[in-house]
Amino acid sequence: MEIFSINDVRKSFSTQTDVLCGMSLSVQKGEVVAIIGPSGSGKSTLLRCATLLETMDSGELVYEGIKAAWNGPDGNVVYAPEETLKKIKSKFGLVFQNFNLFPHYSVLKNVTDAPICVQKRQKEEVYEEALTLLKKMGLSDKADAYPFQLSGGQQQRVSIARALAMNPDILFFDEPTSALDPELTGEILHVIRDLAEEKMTMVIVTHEIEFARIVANRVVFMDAGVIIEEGNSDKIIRNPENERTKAFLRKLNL
Amino acid sequence: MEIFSINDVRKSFSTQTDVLCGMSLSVQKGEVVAIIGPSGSGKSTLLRCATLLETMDSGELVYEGIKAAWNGPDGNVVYAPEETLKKIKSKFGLVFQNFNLFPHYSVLKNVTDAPICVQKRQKEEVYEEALTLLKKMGLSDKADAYPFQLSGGQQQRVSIARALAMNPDILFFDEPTSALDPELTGEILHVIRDLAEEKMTMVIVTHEIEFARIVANRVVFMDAGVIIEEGNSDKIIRNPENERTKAFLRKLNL
Amino acid sequence: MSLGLMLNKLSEGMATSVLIFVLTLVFSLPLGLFVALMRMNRHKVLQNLMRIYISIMRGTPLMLQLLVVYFGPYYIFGIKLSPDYRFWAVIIAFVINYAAYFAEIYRGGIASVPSGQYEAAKVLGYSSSQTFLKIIFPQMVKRIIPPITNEVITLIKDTSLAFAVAVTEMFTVAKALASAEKTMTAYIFAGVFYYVFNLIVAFVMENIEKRLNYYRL
Amino acid sequence: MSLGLMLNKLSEGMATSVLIFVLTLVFSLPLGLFVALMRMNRHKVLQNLMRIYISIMRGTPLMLQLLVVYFGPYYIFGIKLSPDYRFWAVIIAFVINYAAYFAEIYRGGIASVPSGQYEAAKVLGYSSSQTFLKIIFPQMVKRIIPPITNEVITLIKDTSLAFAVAVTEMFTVAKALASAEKTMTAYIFAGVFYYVFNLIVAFVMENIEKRLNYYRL
Amino acid sequence: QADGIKTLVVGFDQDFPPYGYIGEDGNFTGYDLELAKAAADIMGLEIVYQPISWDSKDLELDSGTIDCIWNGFTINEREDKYTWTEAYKGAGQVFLVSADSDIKTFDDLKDKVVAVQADSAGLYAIQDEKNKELLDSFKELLVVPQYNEAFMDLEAGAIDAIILDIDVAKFQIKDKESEYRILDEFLQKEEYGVGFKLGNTELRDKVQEALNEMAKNGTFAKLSEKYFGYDSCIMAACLANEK
Ligand SMILES: Nc1ncnc2c1ncn2[C@@H]1O[C@H](COP(=O)(O)OP(=O)(O)OP(=O)(O)O)[C@@H](O)[C@H]1O
Ligand SMILES: Nc1ncnc2c1ncn2[C@@H]1O[C@H](COP(=O)(O)OP(=O)(O)OP(=O)(O)O)[C@@H](O)[C@H]1O
Ligand SMILES: [Mg+2]
Ligand SMILES: [Mg+2]
Repeated sequence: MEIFSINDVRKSFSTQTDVLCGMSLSVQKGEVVAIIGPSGSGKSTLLRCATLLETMDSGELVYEGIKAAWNGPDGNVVYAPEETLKKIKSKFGLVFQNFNLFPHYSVLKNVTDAPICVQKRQKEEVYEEALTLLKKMGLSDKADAYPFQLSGGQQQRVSIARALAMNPDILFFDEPTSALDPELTGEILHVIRDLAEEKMTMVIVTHEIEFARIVANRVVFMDAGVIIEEGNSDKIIRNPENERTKAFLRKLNL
Repeated sequence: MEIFSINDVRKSFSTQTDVLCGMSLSVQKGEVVAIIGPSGSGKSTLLRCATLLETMDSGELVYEGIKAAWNGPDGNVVYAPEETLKKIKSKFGLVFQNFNLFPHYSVLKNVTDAPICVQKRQKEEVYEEALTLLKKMGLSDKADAYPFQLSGGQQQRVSIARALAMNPDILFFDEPTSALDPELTGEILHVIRDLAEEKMTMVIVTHEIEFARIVANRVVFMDAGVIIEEGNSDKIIRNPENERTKAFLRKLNL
Repeated sequence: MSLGLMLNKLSEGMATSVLIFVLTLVFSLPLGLFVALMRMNRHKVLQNLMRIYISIMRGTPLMLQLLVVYFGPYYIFGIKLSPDYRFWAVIIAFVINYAAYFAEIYRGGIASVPSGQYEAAKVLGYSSSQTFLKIIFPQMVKRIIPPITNEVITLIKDTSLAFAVAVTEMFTVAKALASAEKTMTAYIFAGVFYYVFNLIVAFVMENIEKRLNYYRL
Repeated sequence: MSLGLMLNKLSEGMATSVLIFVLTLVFSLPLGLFVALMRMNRHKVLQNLMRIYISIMRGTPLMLQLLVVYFGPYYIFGIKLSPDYRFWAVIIAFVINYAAYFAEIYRGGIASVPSGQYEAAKVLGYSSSQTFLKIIFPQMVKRIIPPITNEVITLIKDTSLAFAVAVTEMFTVAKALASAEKTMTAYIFAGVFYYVFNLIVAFVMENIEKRLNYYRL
Repeated sequence: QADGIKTLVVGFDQDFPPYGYIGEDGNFTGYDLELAKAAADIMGLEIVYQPISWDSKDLELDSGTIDCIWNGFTINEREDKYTWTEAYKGAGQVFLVSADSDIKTFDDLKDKVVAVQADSAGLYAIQDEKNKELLDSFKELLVVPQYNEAFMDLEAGAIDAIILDIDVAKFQIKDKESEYRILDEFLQKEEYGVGFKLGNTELRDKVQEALNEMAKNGTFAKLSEKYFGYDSCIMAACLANEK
């Protein structure tokens, strides 16, 4: 079953045209897709379009068969009515590259507030789950701390916990391990693997090729706003066909 | 010649005691030291104490033989007079974990402003150097962009360029590659290697063990505010003696 | 006149001043928020309507607005004015005037919350009102305490304008007593009253500011 | 009275009002910055001195301050007052009063610049004054335009207080004309003048705000 | 409710002793207010003292929130802007100077700074055509918001003389006669009346009737004696009494 697809998406900024130039991506239930590619290739922008933070210039966006956006007759993109978008928003979660934690909430409140206030779930249940999540992330002793009191890696882990606490159908990660040490990267990997086993669908932008190889079923290599190559992660990373992909991955061996 | 040393530094926060518990580090001219260790172990705090952004609770801080801080007779730390500190400040540079670019300056201005206004260097010369630096970082076309228009990796590269443009005697990096793709990591590596060849002294906090192994002469493994093990980078990373270091590095192989 | 009697007279005026002050804040602080939100709304019509409202409220003297609110019903609709209406006219005029000033302060505060906060809230599914109330508003409050204090302190002094429609508050009483007695005593009391009132307001606001220091931006 | 003569009289008043307005801003905006910086200084003495200064300036009526500045030299030092001094007393009183209000707005703005900006500047070796002028000040300005506009607009109206020491500005002229003629004509002209003045200020400030939108926080 | 049927709502400036002010007992009192009370008693109306902002007096009167302005209200120059009762008190504008001043006559005012209260009868008097020469001889005519400030200015030496109402002048310098002096010559003589909304002759007539009654029964004489030390009433009915 297709959980998410974005088709022929184009996006320009006033100061930078063709950040995304007609790329498409479709994700099946339970799949873990890793997106790799050089800096500035449009990976974050793709996630932002997918999560409705940025409007596409043209293209189609579909979640579980429900259209969030499509090309109107005049070629301009049309977004679904607010109500539909609201329903769609409950289907995905996003972990930001720069965390965006709420500075005025404690760690625990950052993680529990949305499940309680948005999903209207039982307080006790949410707290219990959140504490388990924080423990998994090695943050048990930071539950009452405020974001400004955390190290970079700690902030990143809180932001992952916050997204996971929402139990979305599909989770987007923008460089979830960029501020983590290898030890924690390993632990996040476990978390993501566990999620994968529970059939959580995930799209992960990452610079850690090894991480991508291990955690993802499929790897997508992006450059300059288009997909250059995609396929089974072992295959793409070990035996890329495209020259650009080869050049990119070659640098891996510093 | 010893460029930098910090001795027996202790630091607690009101909500988190013993972030640094009496650790010492000394750096010789031309040395490249990598600091590795789990998240929350105090790496950033160490750099912040070294760069005078955080005051130590006790300890000694020395740059090129000039004392910036020492333990007073009553056990409390005493900092040198403002004038001495000012001289000392010109000796080091710092690349922040979260960039801290100036949002109201263009990329070029972010890089050139301090050399021109603080170091009173020739405008033309600084601009030329800055453009070369930006080119090295793959940011030639972003010279006139503002930070909010940059991707995460681009912001990080600008912040590195900004620190390098000051030509400090010793450069501290807090996770310089955390938001970079492998390709760029490789390029930053080249920049840092070039600097090392020019005998630039550097202290680099990093999570990329491979990066640390290649770029550093010496690796320091920190945990819970103390140095667990340090030594030649190949030796530490390939054949650590301490059990904790071994456990940490074992996770490297995901 | 005995000092006791003078203080008695003054305290009547004080009661009126304090009542005007409290009622104005109670209504104008939320109303201002509402205006600020409409001012920042995407609908151009609403936006411009609020822009005009703010422009008129800030652009004409409060005293004139008082006169219009009080005498307007008579001059425009021919409604006979009841004496009770004097006080409520003052409250209405003060509330709509101060709401405009507060609205602009809120707008500045809201605009300085980084966009990442909206994005995080949006992705987590917060409705726009939840986003505002739970995420943006608390962070805005921290930023706007000093300018809000400025306006609140101006309000204390503006209460004396109520006399334009013959509501005798504190300052008017003091003035009348001073000219009847040919001494400054009443003015001194009035000055002390204003100053203490101000100190209390400044103290309360500084405390709120300190309380909000539990987190950093 | 002919309309021409009335306008002539009013425009003299306008000139005074505008002059008070401009001179007050020119001096109080920088003075306020200075006060804000001392208020945020580490030295407790300086900090408390500024706290008291701000408290007095905001806590007592501007009119009283005008009277003190004008009559103070005679009553305190026995200096005979020259008629020229009236105007300068107005400017001095307005400047020190408004500087206090601006100082608090600046303080709020400065406090909402993230600490990382100071740290980056510090590490790059900027002196504290450079840090302030080049890094903090420009980012602060973006955040404080709306509350500053509030105060500037209040200043327009406050110019009418100059009459407390018999400097006849715009509003006083209009009032005198209105009650002499028992018509509203002069008031209407005055109203239009204030309103247009306000529109200009609001327009200028909004433009500055837009200009500063080239970057985001 | 100001309807002139059950109540008589008197609008007055409470900062204007001795005509209307806060008395020793904390209640409103004054020459005019006592007159108004006596008139209301005669008319069988309940008296309501409504202190008003002088700037809003016309709005208050026109919108019917007050019945009349009764407050040392000068008729001169305002004849056709209100419906007036007969003038009941003579007054005038005089110059007040420091006791040690060398100003004795109008001629001595040449090149002096003279202060006058804004929107006062004194201001209109000095601005009148017939006083143009005198006005032009001044160094400056300073319009002040309140007499209080003018007195301070006089003391501080920033001004040389103040134009004000004779009774206000007397009231102000009571107990300080050694410090101030009033010039003998009047700048202008004028008369006070009760002002009603233009066209409200009905109520005016009723009040006029009451005033005439008060002239006859000696209320005027008694109150005038109390406040000014002499019988100041100039109404025809008063003058007829004397004869
Ligand atoms: N708001 C914006 N305004 C203008 N240009 C933008 C904006 N956001 C992104 N860009 C530009 O779009 C391009 C793609 O940015 P994006 O953030 O998607 O890159 P990325 O692949 O995520 O890179 P990284 O790995 O460094 O995070 C970059 O060149 C960037 O400068
Ligand atoms: N301002 C602060 N107030 C309170 N606690 C703090 C503060 N800054 C850091 N800490 C705590 O000090 C400890 C060390 O933090 P530090 O930032 O030095 O870690 P780090 O080694 O750099 O971690 P990372 O790899 O995640 O960046 C953490 O537990 C953190 O929560
Ligand atoms: Mg990105
Ligand atoms: Mg760190």
